[in-house]
Amino acid sequence: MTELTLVQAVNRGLQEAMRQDPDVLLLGEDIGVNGGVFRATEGLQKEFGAERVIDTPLSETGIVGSAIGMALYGLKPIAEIQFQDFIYPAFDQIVSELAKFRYRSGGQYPCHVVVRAPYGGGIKGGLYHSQSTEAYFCHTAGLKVVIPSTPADAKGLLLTAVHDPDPVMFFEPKRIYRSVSGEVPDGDHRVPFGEARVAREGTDLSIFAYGAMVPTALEAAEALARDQISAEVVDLRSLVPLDERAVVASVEKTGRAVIVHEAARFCGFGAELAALLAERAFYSLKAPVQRVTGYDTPFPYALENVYLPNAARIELAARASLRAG
Amino acid sequence: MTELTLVQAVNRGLQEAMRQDPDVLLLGEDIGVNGGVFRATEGLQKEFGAERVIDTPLSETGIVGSAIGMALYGLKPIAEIQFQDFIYPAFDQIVSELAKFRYRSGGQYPCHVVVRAPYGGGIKGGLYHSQSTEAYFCHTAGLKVVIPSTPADAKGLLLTAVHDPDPVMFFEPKRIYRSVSGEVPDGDHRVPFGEARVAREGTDLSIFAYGAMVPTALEAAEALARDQISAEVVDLRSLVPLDERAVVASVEKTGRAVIVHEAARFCGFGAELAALLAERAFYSLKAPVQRVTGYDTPFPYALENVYLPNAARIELAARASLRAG
Amino acid sequence: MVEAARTTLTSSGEAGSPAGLSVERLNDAYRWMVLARVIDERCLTLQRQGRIGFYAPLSGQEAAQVGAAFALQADDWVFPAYRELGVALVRGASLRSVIDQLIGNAEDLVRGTQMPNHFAFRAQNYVSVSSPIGTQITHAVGAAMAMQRRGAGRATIAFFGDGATSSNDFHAGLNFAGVFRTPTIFFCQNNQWAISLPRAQQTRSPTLAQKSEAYGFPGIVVDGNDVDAVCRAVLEARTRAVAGEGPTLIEAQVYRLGPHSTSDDPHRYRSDEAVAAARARDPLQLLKQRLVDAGALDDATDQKVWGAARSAMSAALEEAEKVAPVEPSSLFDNVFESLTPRLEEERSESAAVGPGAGAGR
Amino acid sequence: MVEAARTTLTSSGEAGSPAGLSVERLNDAYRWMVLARVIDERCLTLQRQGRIGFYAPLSGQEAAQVGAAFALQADDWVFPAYRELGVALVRGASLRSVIDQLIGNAEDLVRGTQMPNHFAFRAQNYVSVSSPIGTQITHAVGAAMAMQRRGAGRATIAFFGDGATSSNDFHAGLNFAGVFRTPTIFFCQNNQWAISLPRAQQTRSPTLAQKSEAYGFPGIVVDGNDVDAVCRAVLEARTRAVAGEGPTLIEAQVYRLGPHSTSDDPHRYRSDEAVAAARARDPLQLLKQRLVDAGALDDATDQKVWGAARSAMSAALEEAEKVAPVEPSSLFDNVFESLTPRLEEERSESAAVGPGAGAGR
Ligand SMILES: Cc1ncc(C[n+]2csc(CCOP(=O)(O)OP(=O)(O)O)c2C)c(N)n1
Ligand SMILES: Cc1ncc(C[n+]2csc(CCOP(=O)(O)OP(=O)(O)O)c2C)c(N)n1
Ligand SMILES: [Mg+2]
Ligand SMILES: [Mg+2]
Repeated sequence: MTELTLVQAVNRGLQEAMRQDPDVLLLGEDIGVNGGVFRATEGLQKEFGAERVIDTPLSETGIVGSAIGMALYGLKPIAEIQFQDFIYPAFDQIVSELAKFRYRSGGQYPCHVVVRAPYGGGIKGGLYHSQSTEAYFCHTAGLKVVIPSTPADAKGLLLTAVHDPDPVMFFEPKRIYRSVSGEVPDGDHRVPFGEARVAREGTDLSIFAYGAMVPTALEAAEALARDQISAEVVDLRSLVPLDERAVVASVEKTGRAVIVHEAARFCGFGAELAALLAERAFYSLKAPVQRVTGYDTPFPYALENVYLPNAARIELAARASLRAG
Repeated sequence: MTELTLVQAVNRGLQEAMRQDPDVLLLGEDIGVNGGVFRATEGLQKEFGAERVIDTPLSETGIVGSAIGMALYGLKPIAEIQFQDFIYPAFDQIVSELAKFRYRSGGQYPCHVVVRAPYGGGIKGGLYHSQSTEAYFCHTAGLKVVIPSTPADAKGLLLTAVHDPDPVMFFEPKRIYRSVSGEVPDGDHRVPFGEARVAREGTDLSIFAYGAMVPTALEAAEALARDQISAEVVDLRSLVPLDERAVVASVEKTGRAVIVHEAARFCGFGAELAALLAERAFYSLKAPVQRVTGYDTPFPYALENVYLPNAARIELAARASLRAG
Repeated sequence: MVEAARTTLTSSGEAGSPAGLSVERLNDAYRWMVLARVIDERCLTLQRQGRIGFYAPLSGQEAAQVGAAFALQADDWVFPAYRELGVALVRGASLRSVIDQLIGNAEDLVRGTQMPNHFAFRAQNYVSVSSPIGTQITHAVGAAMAMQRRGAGRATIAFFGDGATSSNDFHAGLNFAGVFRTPTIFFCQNNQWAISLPRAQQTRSPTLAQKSEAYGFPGIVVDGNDVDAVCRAVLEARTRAVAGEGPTLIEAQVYRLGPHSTSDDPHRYRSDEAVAAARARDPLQLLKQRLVDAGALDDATDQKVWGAARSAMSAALEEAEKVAPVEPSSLFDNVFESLTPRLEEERSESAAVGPGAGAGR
Repeated sequence: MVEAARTTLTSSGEAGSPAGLSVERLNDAYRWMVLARVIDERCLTLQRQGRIGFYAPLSGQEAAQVGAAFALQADDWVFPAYRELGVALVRGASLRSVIDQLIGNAEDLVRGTQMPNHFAFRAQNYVSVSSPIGTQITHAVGAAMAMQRRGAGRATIAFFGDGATSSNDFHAGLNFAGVFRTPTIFFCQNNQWAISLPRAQQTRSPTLAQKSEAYGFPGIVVDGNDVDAVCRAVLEARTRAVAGEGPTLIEAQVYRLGPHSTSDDPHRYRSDEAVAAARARDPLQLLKQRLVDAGALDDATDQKVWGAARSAMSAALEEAEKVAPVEPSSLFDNVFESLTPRLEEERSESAAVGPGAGAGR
């Protein structure tokens, strides 16, 4: 065990994967000598050489397209997109190609690529350095989508992603890259996909969150606890495949749900969670589902603190839920 | 009034818009001398010339990017994407630029572009000529998203789109381009955004649909009627802005909801509708919400009839809803 | 090297270029080209009869495809577009497997997931085709980067059309290939049309081949109706590739003699005269003449070649049409390596509805 | 025309090129360049002090920006990237409005929606900047197509960096411009770096300018440290553009003297010696020397020029820092022309939470 920040845990996960398997390699912008703009790949080019930690030209199309080609041939590329906001030039490659290769070839050509990208707000990054675009990928059949909220999960989910036979979108909550730290197992450490983590047990209501919103949800739960309200916080970790059983089970216990994410509300991932509850936990629900999310505006600069969900907004929603029904 | 097919109504809508305003122009692939692969632009280059009906090189990036430039300068471009499946090379332009121009410039640069694309299955088009990708755009703040299901709405919504000051994604149900026809008002005809249409009144349950799924929903309602079940069919028409009031009102009346779309279920538009109901019609709902959608697979070729929602599946869901609660 | 972009290789060859194809190989080539033409003719009919759903003919591009395929090794990887049936055949894809795919039956190697012409033949290193134009180009570059790590002596080849030179992946792919000096052959079949858009409106670049200069490697124009010239150009490019000298862009100038696909009516945008002019340089006729001139073919043998191709086609078709349709439950296979709980549920749900529920309207 | 791609314009000019800038104009240019440099220096400090959140300096690119801006007319449209502050100033954007944007206060023309450096000055036809690299290039082409319809005598200019030549929009934009012969100037400031990636690893094209040949129009390399040479190159391109002769790609060779942005530490990837070598050709020093040689500037005047720039900066900053922050409710403005019912609701919801609720952790 070593105490690491979240971004250090990502770095160790990459290092471990590359030590385990010479077929693992990294490609992206500024990941080599510069060590990544967030230092996630720091030291890796030194250890593994410029042929396994590849600085590419400025083209996300090229990064993901060539990663796919490498994977088809049998390597295990991990592509870095510098900010999730810049993933769109690769969107065609991800949605049309990466997600569909195995399917459309009748299983002849699996396509084992991990795409890493830091996501989310809270760093004063404005419209183009703050987005949370997970819903686009969750809606795209053929992709797995994973978001850690702790250093241990960051390393453990990353190693699972590298060994998973399917394409994995691995989104990292950059806002807590350094503000969160914790014990991380050394060496090979895997956290399975499809298993949510109960970050805090509770009985009065369920708060569902992932990534950077998990600490915020916990903060809200803490505040509610001061008023004797027992909030359960469920960290989803893997959005696809989703641990639907855990989601339903929590609401079967508590009867109330508050869903939290940074992305805009309309058609966000929270909509799927709410739909799931309306379908599968209908008889357990005691109150309308609450969503605490970014608003349906582009991500702002000066007003990011107004836009982003915070503990106070989660608390308000929780109390509204408790008053209702 | 003239009896037209849906694709003819689109054609007349484009013609009317171009006659009304010399600043309206079209650009896209094969739209000129070829009249569009679905003939939606047939005859328009002849009437308006190659400078207003522009055949472009094979680049959706270029089509939408240059349409944005035209709009910034004051023209009213209508960009055609040959199939919605091929919109991804333009995704960066649509999501990063088109949707955010007005916002990020503090209102200095509105960006009035209409992007038209035929969408959906049922034409034996397989993975890349059948997709329904509306959810991506609905989740993107700054875009309006419209889908007609009748010839009159096709023309009326299109003319509203052309005159709307905001970017509009206009998705056309190609499967019913020719199989549906109806009376269409001549000349200027506008159908406002944000107003759902009750395609069939009913009292026992509500079926929500749009585009090519509206006739399918009506077919199911017809079948249910034979068993004395009165299904209301709501044609949403405009997904953004959504007529939330109409959605909630219908369920307040019927207490039951079946949501239908072709796109994959997970994080599809139906999730937002279900979430809305779980939030705002919670006390009216008598049974779990039902979604009848494409499955969470890529769109298939040989098995498209297994994949696509049909009247039988809608009926089954309706009966399940009626049995429940 | 950049100067090569302006060079047109002719069938007379150049100093230092590999020797031309032997008469025997040319005879082989002719047989493949005839087979491809026969498949085209037959499939246009099958589509009209509703026996297959769609078809994209390659008529006019047989020499370019067979010539290129002749220059490749089995270990090389092919990244095709939807029109490269000729390449698939030469590499050993069986006629049956081709027709299974066109039908989308239970033995279709892609399991009925794709429209006709969207083949994938793993055994032949013929990678899965998709419809979006140009996307395979960056894959070919990535696979070539992988070969640099562990595939010495191999190369990748990307096939694409004149229209695809406008795609994002053309730009990204060629740029990456230049920067990383990948063993990649970019093989552009300039058939003069992207559906209805003529080559001249696709780009103002005088040739497509010279676009390679923007990425720092050579480009070559070759007469795509000349199977020998094409083969030599690709051989040369392949030699450079495996020698670590980097990529080459080859523009094979051909003419799309048929419609873009069975959904297309070319009379809307081009004249019969233009097509007739192109037909005068039909690659099959050119090669036949060459073989006749060399005394390697006569009319009687030619008839037999055509007859054999037609019988092979009929036999394979008959077999393929007997194969069962794909299983409905296979809809859920290969989304991931194994079914997620959600997909399992959906599969059960779908089975419960039953195929009897029939299609939407 | 394609041959022009190989031509390097020097400050001595060419037959037929427009006359050089007068000493008076050069003096003007110097003042703008000094002002830009002063803003850079001051803003790096302001960012460290937490008074602005971010800054992307333009040091080393002043001559390229001021020279290009000098060649444009007020009715021309500028499609900038985030580093083109020098262009904005010359076109008349006030120092106050620049600083309002850097702060993101209530008078910021973009209403606090964007990070620093992402300006938009409608009155100066200086179009809204976004962060994604290259996207403005196709916009410049579309606006130029619009000018062909109803903007005779005008041109558009897209500013972008060496890194942006790898973007999808570079390829699409230049290709459309070639095909439609648009009145567009593509102005690439090759500052040798895309964050940590050196120019040589961005592409193997010997020059960036010659990439224009792939799209059928001329490309020009110009010494971007020479304000006069830049101005003449852009004037020439503009003349061609408005005469209907189509687009031009200009590569202004410069060097990014500072960090990529305040988030960047260039010591990680480049040596101090390389930067020192580039500093020897600091465009401000070159122009100062030229003015001194021409007897148009002496040290005392130079001091005054710097002093005036510093005072202007301080005065504007002082004013801008007094302006109120943006209204929280403005978060919901300008998503659409008017609020949708949902946005109205969200605005009320947000007001109910109150700004007092504070930020997330
Ligand atoms: C990204 C994308 N846009 C549009 C289409 C529709 N489309 C299919 S084929 C085609 C023309 C392709 O031309 P070319 O690359 O020359 O290949 P050819 O068909 O001539 O072999 C177009 C526009 C597509 N498949 N993909
Ligand atoms: C599409 C995209 N990918 C990545 C980035 C991150 N990024 C910001 S600036 C930059 C380098 C840009 O280099 P260049 O075009 O030469 O412009 P310069 O910064 O040198 O002016 C990168 C990679 C981005 N903004 N957009
Ligand atoms: Mg073609
Ligand atoms: Mg640069």
